[in-house]
This record gives sequence, C-alpha cells and structure tokens, in this order.
Amino acid sequence: MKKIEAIIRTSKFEDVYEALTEIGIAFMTTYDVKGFGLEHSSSQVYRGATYNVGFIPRTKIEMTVTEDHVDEVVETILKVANTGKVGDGKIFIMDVEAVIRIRTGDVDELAL
Amino acid sequence: MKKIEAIIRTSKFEDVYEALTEIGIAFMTTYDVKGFGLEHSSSQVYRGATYNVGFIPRTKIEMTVTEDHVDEVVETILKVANTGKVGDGKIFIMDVEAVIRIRTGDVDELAL
Amino acid sequence: MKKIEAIIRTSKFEDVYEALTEIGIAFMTTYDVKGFGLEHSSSQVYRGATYNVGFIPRTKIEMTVTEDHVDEVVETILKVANTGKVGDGKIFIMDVEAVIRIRTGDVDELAL
Amino acid sequence: MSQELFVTNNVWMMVSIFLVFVMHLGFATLESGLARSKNTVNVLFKNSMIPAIGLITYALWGFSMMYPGESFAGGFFGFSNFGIPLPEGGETSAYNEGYTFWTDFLFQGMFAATAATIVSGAVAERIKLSAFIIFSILFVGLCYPIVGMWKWGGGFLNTLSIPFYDFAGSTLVHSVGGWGALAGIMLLGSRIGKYVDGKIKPIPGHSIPLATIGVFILWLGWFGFNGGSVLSADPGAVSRVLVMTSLAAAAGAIGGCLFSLIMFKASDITMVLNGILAGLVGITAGADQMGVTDSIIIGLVAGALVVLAVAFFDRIRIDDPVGALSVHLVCGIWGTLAVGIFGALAGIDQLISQLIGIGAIGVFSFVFAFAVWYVLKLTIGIRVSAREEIEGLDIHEHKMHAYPDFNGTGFEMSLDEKEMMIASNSRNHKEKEKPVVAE
Amino acid sequence: MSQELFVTNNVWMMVSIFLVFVMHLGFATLESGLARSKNTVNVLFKNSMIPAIGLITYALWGFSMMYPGESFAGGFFGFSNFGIPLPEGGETSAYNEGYTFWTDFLFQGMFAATAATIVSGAVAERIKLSAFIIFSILFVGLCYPIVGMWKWGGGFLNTLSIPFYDFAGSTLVHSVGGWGALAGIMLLGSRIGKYVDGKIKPIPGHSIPLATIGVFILWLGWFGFNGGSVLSADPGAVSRVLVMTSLAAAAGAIGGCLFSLIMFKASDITMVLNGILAGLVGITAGADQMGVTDSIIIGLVAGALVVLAVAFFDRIRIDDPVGALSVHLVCGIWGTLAVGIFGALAGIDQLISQLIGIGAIGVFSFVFAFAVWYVLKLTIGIRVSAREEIEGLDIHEHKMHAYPDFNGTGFEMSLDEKEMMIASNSRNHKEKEKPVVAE
Amino acid sequence: MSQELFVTNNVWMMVSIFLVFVMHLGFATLESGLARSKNTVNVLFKNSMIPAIGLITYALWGFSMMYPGESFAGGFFGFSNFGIPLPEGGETSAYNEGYTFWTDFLFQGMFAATAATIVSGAVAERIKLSAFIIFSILFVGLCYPIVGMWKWGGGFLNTLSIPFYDFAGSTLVHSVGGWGALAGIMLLGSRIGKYVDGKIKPIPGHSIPLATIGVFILWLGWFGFNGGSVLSADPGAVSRVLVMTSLAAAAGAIGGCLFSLIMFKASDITMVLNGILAGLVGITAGADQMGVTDSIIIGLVAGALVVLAVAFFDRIRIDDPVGALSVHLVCGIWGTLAVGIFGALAGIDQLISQLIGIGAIGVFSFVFAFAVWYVLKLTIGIRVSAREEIEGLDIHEHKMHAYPDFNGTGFEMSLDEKEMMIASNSRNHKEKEKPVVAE
Ligand SMILES: Nc1ncnc2c1ncn2[C@@H]1O[C@H](COP(=O)(O)OP(=O)(O)O)[C@@H](O)[C@H]1O
Ligand SMILES: Nc1ncnc2c1ncn2[C@@H]1O[C@H](COP(=O)(O)OP(=O)(O)O)[C@@H](O)[C@H]1O
Ligand SMILES: Nc1ncnc2c1ncn2[C@@H]1O[C@H](COP(=O)(O)OP(=O)(O)O)[C@@H](O)[C@H]1O
Repeated sequence: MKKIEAIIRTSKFEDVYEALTEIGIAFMTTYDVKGFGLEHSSSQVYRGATYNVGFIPRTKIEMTVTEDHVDEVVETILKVANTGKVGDGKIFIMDVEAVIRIRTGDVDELAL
Repeated sequence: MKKIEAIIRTSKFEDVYEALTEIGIAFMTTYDVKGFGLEHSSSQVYRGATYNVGFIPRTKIEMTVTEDHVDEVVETILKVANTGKVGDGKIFIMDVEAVIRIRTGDVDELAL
Repeated sequence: MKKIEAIIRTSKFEDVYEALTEIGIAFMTTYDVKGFGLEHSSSQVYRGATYNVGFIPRTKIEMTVTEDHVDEVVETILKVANTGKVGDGKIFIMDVEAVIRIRTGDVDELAL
Repeated sequence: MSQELFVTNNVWMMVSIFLVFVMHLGFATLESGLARSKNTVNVLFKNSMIPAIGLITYALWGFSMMYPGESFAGGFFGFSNFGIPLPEGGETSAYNEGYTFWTDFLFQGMFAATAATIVSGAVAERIKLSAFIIFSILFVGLCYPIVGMWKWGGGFLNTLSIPFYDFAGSTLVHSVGGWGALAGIMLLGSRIGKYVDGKIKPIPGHSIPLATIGVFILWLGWFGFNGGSVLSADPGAVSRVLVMTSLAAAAGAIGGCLFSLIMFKASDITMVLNGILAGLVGITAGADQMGVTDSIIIGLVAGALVVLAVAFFDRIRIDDPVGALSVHLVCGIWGTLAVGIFGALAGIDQLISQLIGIGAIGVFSFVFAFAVWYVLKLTIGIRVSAREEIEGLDIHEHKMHAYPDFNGTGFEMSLDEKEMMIASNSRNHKEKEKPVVAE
Repeated sequence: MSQELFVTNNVWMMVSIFLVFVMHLGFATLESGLARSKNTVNVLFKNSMIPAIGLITYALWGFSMMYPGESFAGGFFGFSNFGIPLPEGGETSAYNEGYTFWTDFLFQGMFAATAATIVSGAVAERIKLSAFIIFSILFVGLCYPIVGMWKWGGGFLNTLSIPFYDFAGSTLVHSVGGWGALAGIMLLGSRIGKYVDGKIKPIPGHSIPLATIGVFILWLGWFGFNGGSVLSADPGAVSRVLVMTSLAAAAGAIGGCLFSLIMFKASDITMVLNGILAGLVGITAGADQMGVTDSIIIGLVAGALVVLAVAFFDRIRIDDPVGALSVHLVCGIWGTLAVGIFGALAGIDQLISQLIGIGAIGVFSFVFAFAVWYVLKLTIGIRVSAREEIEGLDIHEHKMHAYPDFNGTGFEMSLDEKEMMIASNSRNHKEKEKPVVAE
Repeated sequence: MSQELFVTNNVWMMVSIFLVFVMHLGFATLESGLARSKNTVNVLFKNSMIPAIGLITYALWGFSMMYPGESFAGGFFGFSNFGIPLPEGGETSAYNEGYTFWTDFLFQGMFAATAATIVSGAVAERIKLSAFIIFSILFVGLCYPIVGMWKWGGGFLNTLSIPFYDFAGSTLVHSVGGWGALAGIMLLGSRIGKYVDGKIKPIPGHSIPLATIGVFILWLGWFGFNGGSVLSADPGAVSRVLVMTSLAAAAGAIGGCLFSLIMFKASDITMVLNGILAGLVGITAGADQMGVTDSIIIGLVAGALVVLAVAFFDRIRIDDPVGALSVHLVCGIWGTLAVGIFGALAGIDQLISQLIGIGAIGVFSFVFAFAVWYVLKLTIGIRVSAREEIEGLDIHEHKMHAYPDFNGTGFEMSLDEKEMMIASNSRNHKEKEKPVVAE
C-alpha cells in the first residue's frame, strides 16, 4: 500500500475531490497547510507600513491506496489540479507497511 | 522505528491520549484534519437553503516508536477508539529511517 | 529522496525558515500542530477553577529533499532550533518513493 | 408655545438624532456579520464612509434640495441654496416649535445616509469600492433628496387630494434604498458560487453575534427613526409610536421565527433577525396611525413576508447577501400599503394614493439607480475580478484582513474553497457573466 | 403639574425605555460571550426571541395582571382585562404626571422580559430550545406579573405595616429570574464535562470581548432601569440614583477584582465583569435610599459576594455558565436586605419586611419555575441529547454555525474534544443523568 | 429660571452622562480591536477597571480638587474636601440652572476616566498590569483634576486677560491623555518585533469589526462629550455643537480616507476610523465657536494630520498600537490651536492664549506622567518580560484567553511566530531594551 500526499491549491480542492471520488477513491484526509515555494503571497498594508506574510495557504490531501491505484490517482490529480501557473503543488508517494481499520480491526488491503 | 498515524474521532482523543500515556507513550503530535469517508456530515440550513460541508472533523495522532511498541500501541488504539459505528477511523504504519532530538542531537532509539 | 519532518518550537520557525533558505531549500510545507511531550503547558484559571490544556502549540515543517541534502538540512535545524531547554522538538526522516510536480508532470529529482 | 416646551422638544429630537445615528452602527455590524470574513473590512469601510458622505453632501446641497422651503419647492424638484446657512431665528422656536434649524438638519442628515447603507449590504462581497462610493454620493446626494422632497419637502405627493402618507419613511427611505439595491444586484450579478447548476448554494455570514448586535442596535435606532419623526416630544404621539414600533418588531420576530420553522424546518436566527427588521420597516409608514392590533398584524405579516421574499429572490437568482431587498423593499412596500388597510387612514382612496407614491418613487429611484450603476459599469466597472472576489475584497481592495490572527490570509476557509473550485469551472464563469438583466 | 413638566418627564421615561431595551442586547452579548462558540447561535436566538415574547405576552395580558389598577388588585392576584386598551386620558398627564399610558406599558414591558433573560444564561448550553421558549412564555407571562403585582401593583407586600421595599427590582426582577434559573439548573443538571471525578473543570466562554461589551451595555441600561424607576424626571432623585448606581457598579468592579485576586491569584476579567453587575443588582433595591458611602459599601460587598458565590455554586455542582445565580439571585437578595441595613430606611423592622418579601417572592418564583420545568421535563424533555450537547446546540437546534469561516463545523475545538471524551466515559454519563434534585 | 427648564436641562445633562459613559465601551472595543488577540483580555481588563477607578477616585477627592469652588480655588491648585457631600440646595436649580450636584459630579466623573483610557491604548501589549493600574489611579486622581482646575475649575488659565479656551477638552482631556501616553511609550519602548533592522513591521490589530464598533460608539459618545459641555439644554447652542461635531467627524473620515489613499495607496479602514476620531478631537476645543465651513476644514485637516502623525511616530520609533498619540495628542493640539484660527474667537491674541494653555498643560502632564512611569519603572517595573509579551499578556497576567475556542492557547498564530523568532535574535533583545529616552 502507498500513501499519496498531494499539496494542491486550496482553490482546486473540490475539483480534485470530485475527480477522485469519480475514480472510486472514497477515503481521504485533508488539512490546511502553509506553503513556501516559488509562488509568493501578495503584500499587505497596515497603517502605512507594508508587509508580507510569506506563505500561501494550501490544502494537503492524504490518502493511502493499494499499489494498483497509485497511477490512476496521480494522473487524476495531475489532470485536475493543474493550472500551468507556478504554485500548482506536488505529489509525494511513500510506502505504508500496515493499515488497520479501527472499527473492525481489519488489516491492510481489507482496511482500505 | 515506525511512525504510527491514527485518524480517530475527535471525541475519542482524550481517551486515546490517556490510554497511550498509561502504556508509556510520552510523546505524540496531533492536529485537526477533515475526514472524507463513509460517514457523512449532517446538513446545514441557512436562509432557507440546505447545504452540506461534506467532511467530518477528525483528529490525527502521529507518534514514532520503536518496533517493539507498535503492537501495543495499535491494540490500545483499537480498544479505546472503537465505537463500532462507521467513522471510527484508521491506523497507518510507516517506516522511519532516522530520528534526531533537536535539544541534544541524540539519534534514533535514543531520541524517542 | 527523503522526507524530513521537523517538529519545532513555533517561536523558532522564522529562524529555521531563514536558515534553510540560506542553504538553498526553497520548498517547504508547514502547519500548526499540538505537541505532547516532556514540556507541559502553563495552567489557566477561569472563574476560580484551574485547568490545563495539556499540549504545547508547535510548528511542523515538512520538506522532501534529495539524499545528499539530508545531512545539511538536519544540521541546520539542529543549530538554529536548539535552545537547550526541554521542548525543542524532533526531526524524523522517511523514504519517499516518488515525487511529481503537478504543474509540469516532472518526476522525482526533477520535481524537487 | 412656551420656551420650556421648545427646549424639551429639541432635547427629544436630539436624542432621536443619536438613535438614528447608531443605526449606522447597526447596519455596519449586521451587514458585516452576514458577509464572509474575507470581505469584512470592505463592508465596514463602506459603512464607515457612508455617514460621512451622507452628512457632507447633505450639508453641501442635499438638505436644501429636500427641504427647499415653500418658495423654492416645486412639485418634482426644488432647491434653495448651497450649504446650510442658518436662517433667521433658526436657533429659536421661530424656526419650528419642535427643534432648531441645526437639529432639523442633523436629524434629516442622519436619515439621508440610511438609503445608501441599505444598498451597501445588498451589493456586498463583489462590488468595486470606487464604484460604490460614487454611487453613494449620487444616490444620497441626488436621488434621496429629490424623492424625499416629493412628500416631506412639500412636493406633489403631499399635495394629492388625499396625500400619500409615509410617516417615517417605509417608502421614502427604505424602499428607495431597496430599489437602488435591486438595480445594483441586477447589473452586478450574483456572487460566484451562489447559484450553481440551478441549485442555490448558501453562503453563510461569518459572524452571527455581529449580525445580532446589528439588529438590536437597529431596533434601538428605530425608536429615534419613528419616534423622532413625530418632530416634537408630544407625549401621547411619541410614546404611542414607540409602542407600535416595538410591537411590530416583536411580532416580526415571531412571524419570522414561526414561518421559517414551518417552511424550512429550522430555527433560523437570521430569519428572526430579518423578521424584527421587517416588522420595523413595516410599521414605519404608519406608526402614528396604527393601534395595538394593527401593529401586531403588520409585524406578523412582515415577518412572514421577509421569509417568503428571501426564498423568492433566491429562486429568481437575485443574490442579496443580507436580505436587504426582502426587508427594506418588500416590507417597505407592505408598510406603505398597510396605511391604506389598517389604522386611522384605512380606506380605498388612501390605498390608491399609497400606490401612486410607491409607484412614482419606485420608478424614479430604480431608474435613477439603474442609470448610475449602468454608467459606472460601462466606465470604471462595478464588479471586482473573479480572483479578487474569490480571495476576498479585503486583501485586494484594502490589502488587509479583518481578523489577521485567526486566518493569516483570509481565504483559507472551507467555504471559500468551495467557491474557488466552482469559479474554476467554466460553466460558472459563464453564470457570473450573465446578470439578470441583458445589457 | 404643568404640561411642560409632564412632557419632560415623559421624555425622560422614554429615554429610560431605550436604556432598559438595550439591556437585552447586553444580556445577549454577555451570555453568548460566556458560552462556547458551538452554542452561540442558540444563546443569541433565545435572547432575540425573549424581548419579542416578553412584549407580546405583556401586551396580551401581563401588563394588566401586574398593574390591574386599584379596583382589580387583590393581595395576591389581580387582573383587569386582556390587551392594552388606552384608558381615558391615557395620553395626558391625567394618567400619570410622569408618563403616558403607552410609556408606562413599554417601560414595564421592557422590564418584564429581563427575568426570562436571566434564566436564559443560567441554563445555556444544554437546554432544549422548545422547552426554554415555553418556559419563558409562562415565566414572563405569569410568574413575573403575579409577584410583581404583590409589590408594584399594590399587592400585599406593599400593604405590610412597614412595606417591603424594592426600588427597581433587586428582588422583583433579579431574584425572580435567579430563582427561575436555580430551578432550571437543578432539574437540568450540569453540562457534560463540567464536574468530572469530583473536580471542577472550567468551560471558558468563547469571547471575552462579547462578554465585556455586554457588561458595559448592561451598566448603560441600568441607568434607565434604576433612573427610570423614579418614574419622573425629578432632577434630584434621578441624578442621585444615577450616581449611586454608578458608584455601586464601580465598587463592584473593584470588589470583584480584589477578591478574585486574593482568592484565585488571578486578575480574572470575568470576575470584574460579574462584579460590576453584582454592584448594579445590589444597589437596585435601594438606589434612591442610599448615600455615597452606602452605595460604595453595597457595591464592594456585592463584588466580593459574587466571587464567593461563583465558587460556592461550583462546589455544590450547580452549573451556571454565566454566573446568573451569583449575580442576580445572590446579589438580588443582598441588595434587598441592604435596604434594611443601610440608607434612609435602615432598621430592624424594615429588615424583617425585606425578609418577608424575599421569602414570599422566592418561594413562589422557585416553586412556579420548578413546577413548569418539571412538567416540561416529564413531557417534551428539557435537555438536549448528549450528542447534541457535545456537537453543539447550534448545529442541532439551528443547523447553523455562529462562525462558519473560523471552524467549519463548530465542534472541532480543543475544549470540545475534552468533553466529548469525557462524555464517552461511563462514569460521566451517570453524572449527567444525576441532577442535583432527585426526581 | 423656571423649574421646567431646570428639569429639562438636567435631563439633557443626564443623557450626556450616558453618552460619555459609553465612550468607555468605545475605547474598550477600539483598543482591543487594534491589539492582538493574545492581549485582548488584558486590554479589556484595563478598560473595565478604568471607569471604576475613575469614578471612585473622583468621588473620594478628584471632584473637589478639580472644582474646589471659588473659595478654595487657587491659580494652580485647589481642594475643598474629601468625598462628595451634597451641598445645600444641591438637588435644585440653586446649585446650577443646568443640573443638580449629582449630575455635575457624574458628568465630570465620566470625563475624568477618559484621560487614563487614552493612555491605556498607547501602552497596550507590553505594559505590566499592576503598573498601569497604579499609574491610572495617580493620573486620573491627581494630574487630570489639577490641570482641569486650571481652566474649568477657575484656575490661572481661565483668568488670563484673554482666557485660554477649551470648550470640551481637546487639551484638558485629550492632550492630557496624549502626554501621559507619550511619556509611557518613551519609557516602555516599542513592542518586540515592531521595529526590526531599521524597518517598520506592522502588527495588525486582531479584529477590525471590534475597532469599527468602537469608533461608532465613540462618535455617539462625543455627542454627549461636546453636547453636554454646553452644560444646559440650550437648544441653539447644543444643536449647533452637535452639527459641528458631526461635520468635523465626517470630514475627518474623508480626510483620513483620501490622505491615506494618496500616501499609502490603500483604502486603510483604520485610517478612516482614526480620521473620524481625529475630527472629533479637533472640533472639541471650539465646537461652540465654529461655523459649518470651519468645522469641515478642522475635520479635514485633522483627518490628514492623523495619517501623517501615524507615519511620523512610526518613523521616530514611538510605538503606539492604537494611534492614541496621533488622535488625541496631535489633534488635541490642533483643535486647541484652531480656536485661535477659525470661528468666533479667532485672533492672534487668542492663539497666544491657546499656546500658553497647550504649553502649560503639556509640560505639567508630561512631567507628571513621566515621573510616575519612571518611579514605577525603577520600583515594580513597567514592562512585562519578553516571554510574557511574546506569548501574550492574557495568558500570563490573566491566565486566560480571549477566544479559547479559536486558538486554544492564544499564541499559535502566524504573526506571533514572527515576533517570537525576532525576539530570539540578539539584535532585537537589545532593541527592546533601548527605549527612546536614555534613562
Ligand atoms: N520539496 C517539497 N517539500 C515540501 N513541500 C513542497 C516541496 N515542493 C513544493 N512543496 C509545496 O508545494 C507548494 C507549491 O510549490 P510551488 O513551488 O509554489 O509551485 P510549483 O509546484 O508550480 O513549482 C509549496 O508552496 C509547498 O507547500
Ligand atoms: N485510505 C485512507 N486514506 C486516508 N484517510 C483515510 C483512509 N481511510 C479512512 N481515512 C480517514 O478515516 C476517517 C474514517 O473513515 P470512515 O470510512 O468514515 O470510517 P470507518 O473507518 O469506520 O470505515 C475518514 O474520514 C478519513 O479521514
Ligand atoms: N516520538 C514522537 N512522535 C511524535 N512526536 C514527537 C515524538 N517525540 C517528540 N515529539 C514532538 O516533539 C515535541 C517536543 O518534544 P519534548 O519532549 O517536549 O522536547 P524534547 O525534544 O526536548 O525532549 C513534542 O511536543 C511532540 O510534539
């Protein structure tokens, strides 16, 4: 089983979510993160002084899937989350040794 | 060393935290995540229109432990976080290659 | 490629960020987490009763880098995030199997 | 009249000024509470500038355009002079037994800005700041005093054989604002993400406490809006007006509560709040003509109407974030009609006069506002870019966030995400560009 | 009396109406600020409906039950008629030298709803909305006017040889509310997670700014509550009352501040805020009878009392999220007793009359409220389910969040987690089901 | 004078009391809105205690030090007695035709606390609570009444051949507060992270809605501040003052808006809000002497001045989180000078008197405040530790968070992080310890 972590534009989240649902990915976990990369945040002004918070708010999606799903997931994200502009984000793939479903105690493939 | 990631019901967090403390797990890192899975959020109404935010707020617990602790941790979580209803969450286990304690520079087992 | 996860004092974040930028790390993702460890939070009082929220707010930094950068990153964090007091945090290193840049579809080293 | 009475009357009118003034705070909090946090600074900015603009334009020319005095008043337009020079005896009861010239100006000036405030909420979350400011100056500075003169300044509506009756401005203030808002919304189109694939997607306001504070303050302010419109401290008349105003507000709350419970199966606090305002707008035209039962009925009906109207405007894709149309336009009309149906003036002839007034003022205000919005749209543009709208007007128009400690950037919230995704769908971009009115 | 004085008196009384009205805003903000964000809509909903319910029931029958007039007043119960028909001369000084009939009704009507508002805060965060609304109607519509009549309507407390004295309602308003709250809390039980394993777990309110706004507004409102209770604009009496009210509030703040610093080693702002209210409630019964030193002492003692009372109620597991019992019940009693101890009326006989009044009204209000709550508990139930309580009343009773931009679902906050875990422990479920009073 | 007029005057003055009272709420919300969420409880705590401290010290000795009466007044210092014993006839028009003794005390007492409130905002986010409380007691209890007596109590500024003129306190209240604030900031130094490596780093306030509410409430309060300073309900004078006050506020908003747009290329709402206050402070010294045009000019200039002053103070590293110096000190001086430039009193001699008053009061207030702050600094210390400042005064001074549901600990926000990192740089620690004034 592989864990896929995708850091995407927050604005693309629902598109990605829907596309993944369509290809049969029912489970995922997401949270808001701050991204530092090539794209930079726009500056702010307060009482005459300018400043910059530095980061861009992004959404991180995590899902653990069986090996045979990895390619499809990656392709889907690439297709939907892409705008072609700097800041589209990245996908990381890692190995997962074991998965357990808390409700039933099912393990590994059964738990996905 | 293994990293254990558990996505549990937010309502179960303190139970799990206490149970893990009891079996000697002193370190963990947690944060709020949004979970998409089989359980769905209840609908909301605003000025006559109904809508659904789609996700359920969940808590993610991360802890890196030595191999020999993994089973005990998993069993503890299974016992305490289980309600038997859809939405109890999952546990993921991954390999960690190195750990360093920032304060002392201790590495691996010493750092846990 | 390796994923480096560092859990550090929130107060040290900008130092670490600047130091990493200086050694050429342009990409990272961060988010706020709650840390449970040896350091404990200070107690609060509300209407005569005392209580403790238990955790310390910390910042988690994630970055995926090529093998040859790992040591330098770790050393930099160790140097900058260290205060010598309990609560400085830890660094975890994991293997990453694949990386894809969403904008271009570049993979692995090219995507970093 | 004794000097003593004059002084007391004037004190009462000054208290009324304060109350009408706080309505601007009420609108500011209500409207910002019902908008999203990424547009909060923008809403508050507009609502802070409006009283300033209102008072200054009213001082420069508005007051003398609305109350030109007998010699300068025409049927449809009057004007005496620029500025507000103190007339002879303006500080004594020779000016009026109820108030000094200054009191008169300030009370009317505080009213004036209200009409623009109503528009502010309706066009919130996508209007361009500069366009709104220009619109406000013209709307408060020209439209409001012109139609105001028709009735309160002695114009043609006041000289009908059975004069049009609008005690404190259900039509002259609230509907006028409502028509301006309707024209604006029609030309602006709906917020991105509000109507998608033929479905209504709610965009909840970001702070119910702010909205609730706003409504309580508006109710408070209405004591001056209606109570001050007696134009003296006459104990019977004023206290009666206060009672009827309060009963209508209370009945409006109950009407809004029950009706939304029946229709939507939810105890929707925004409907209770809108219901209170609906009751208040509804009683405003005839607050001095109604009895206890009349007031309660007017309020109940207004409370129900506002719920229906919110649903109705959503169905026809008129996107009004704060319900300004439902409250001020619909219930403004209802209240004005109610003068012909209930209370001391009830009668078919009065009802006809009411319809004439509603129609004349409605047509003028709507056309005026539509023309201004339209010219603005063709010139500087009235709507921010999709990106600005998605990321929030605060960061783009003001380079600032309303709550920097809570969300560093103001657009990392779940709901925004939703719309951002929606915005990226081509079907939607089309929708955004298809306002109700063909251009 | 001259017409001029009548007009001025009436203006003053109308100003007092406005001030008492804003107290409802004060309660709404204070109570929502001291509750959690997941219950904010619920608290605000209740507090928005209360004035509406209060005014309408008072108009329908309450006013004539509380002030039935000499001919209809009994010792314990009186009633003249339904509705509020304008009596002859009701708009002139023939009705009263201080105010018109309408002013009278509205001033008293604004008071009426206060008692229910006090209950609202005390039972917050676990009460079922429907049960609360029904309770409010009965409490404001029956209990309050009945006991009010005993003193202010000319009933038996007013005809004691040395009449019970309660200037503006330390007992008639505040204690009555407090007793209703106590009965409710006893039958409801404490919030999940408040008392665990014999330990008190604080549940901090979600917004100190809201709570602070509430207290300032309440202080403001009290100027009308006490100042208006002079029932005329009599310069000496009213201004003296205002000074004593302010000094007691100021002393209450200082008392609450110092006492919580000594007892809890913390500068707890909620105790300063409660101290201000304690001072205000404390002075209310004798605001027109006290001197400067009396007022300061009464305020200081009230400020200290409120701190002790909060700790005391927590110890006996009476869970009162906003401190309503400590402020309104305890300091209401203290203020009423103070009339027999300090100021112009001080004396052992007066003290006895005060005790009679406190006792009679306390017993009636408590029994009335207990009975209503009890019947509601047996029928529709008064407490939401554990799940609703844990996830928040907002999403369950109102399907809405108070701050959707800040926490998409309203129950993903650290503190909530704590209780949710607590709720899942069996020991706790038991606790929740074991209210103070055996059923 | 007729009893009727006396009663009416007194009602007006009581209304003014209420309005001045709500200014404390205005300051509380404005200052907490412009501070960070981790210091919100602290700001609100101070602002809740200030009116209490102000009223009590004023009752104990302040009132009789400021208004000792002819027989006790000296040129520079007067004192009649401790406490506020009711003088003979104090409740009748024998005391004053405009108000009773009690009304007089309360109106002046509400004013008194204002000066300390101004200081509160300027030293916010790093001042030690205990030091601030002690300072406030001395500042409100001694400095304010002493300089107040110089003019309003009949002291030497009032007996100049051409008396110094300060209608409602541009100098006597606002500048006094401003000087106290300046002394405090100089000895305190700037907040950690405000000036780093020679660059100004903005520290945005945490809630624009709170700040906006504050400004609206302050404008409302100013109607009583200026309107009540007529000291009677004189219709012409009071209503004129209200109009000029409003026009100056409106012009201040426009001035602040335009000037910040030009200078900073941003529609900065905090500048509009400060502009409104600037206009209000500016008109305060001569509100009864100005005409319409004068008032608008004074307001516009004040609005522009405040923008310049904010930038100026930042450049000289005087860190004033809420802009109190820019608003109250700078525009207080501007307003006082304006009396010699515009309106009925304009003239070079008057201008000289104005300068004498500004200078005398400025020197005394600044020296007094500096001395108190300095002694406090040497003894108990006036600044919290760097750690307390970084983690927030709320959790350290009050062991509490203002918004526990939104950020469990109050110091996990992005901006704080920034400063914490900054604080950890040695260069910065030095900076913190290098206040403007060498010690
Ligand atoms: N190596 C990395 N490790 C961790 N996060 C990364 C890494 N590379 C990119 N990211 C995340 O992805 C986001 C987008 O990257 P960015 O460089 O701005 O765009 P692009 O993918 O188009 O080059 C960053 O803000 C950061 O959060
Ligand atoms: N394969 C997965 N990858 C990532 N997150 C998952 C995965 N499976 C489950 N989750 C997380 O666990 C939560 C609970 O899962 P759910 O299906 O609702 O319950 P159950 O575990 O009882 O089947 C989900 O909301 C999601 O956050
Ligand atoms: N084994 C672990 N797994 C997950 N998180 C950990 C682990 N060890 C430490 N942490 C995180 O690092 C933080 C700092 O650890 P702590 O023990 O307080 O300090 P120190 O590193 O000085 O021993 C903790 O609050 C926790 O968030």
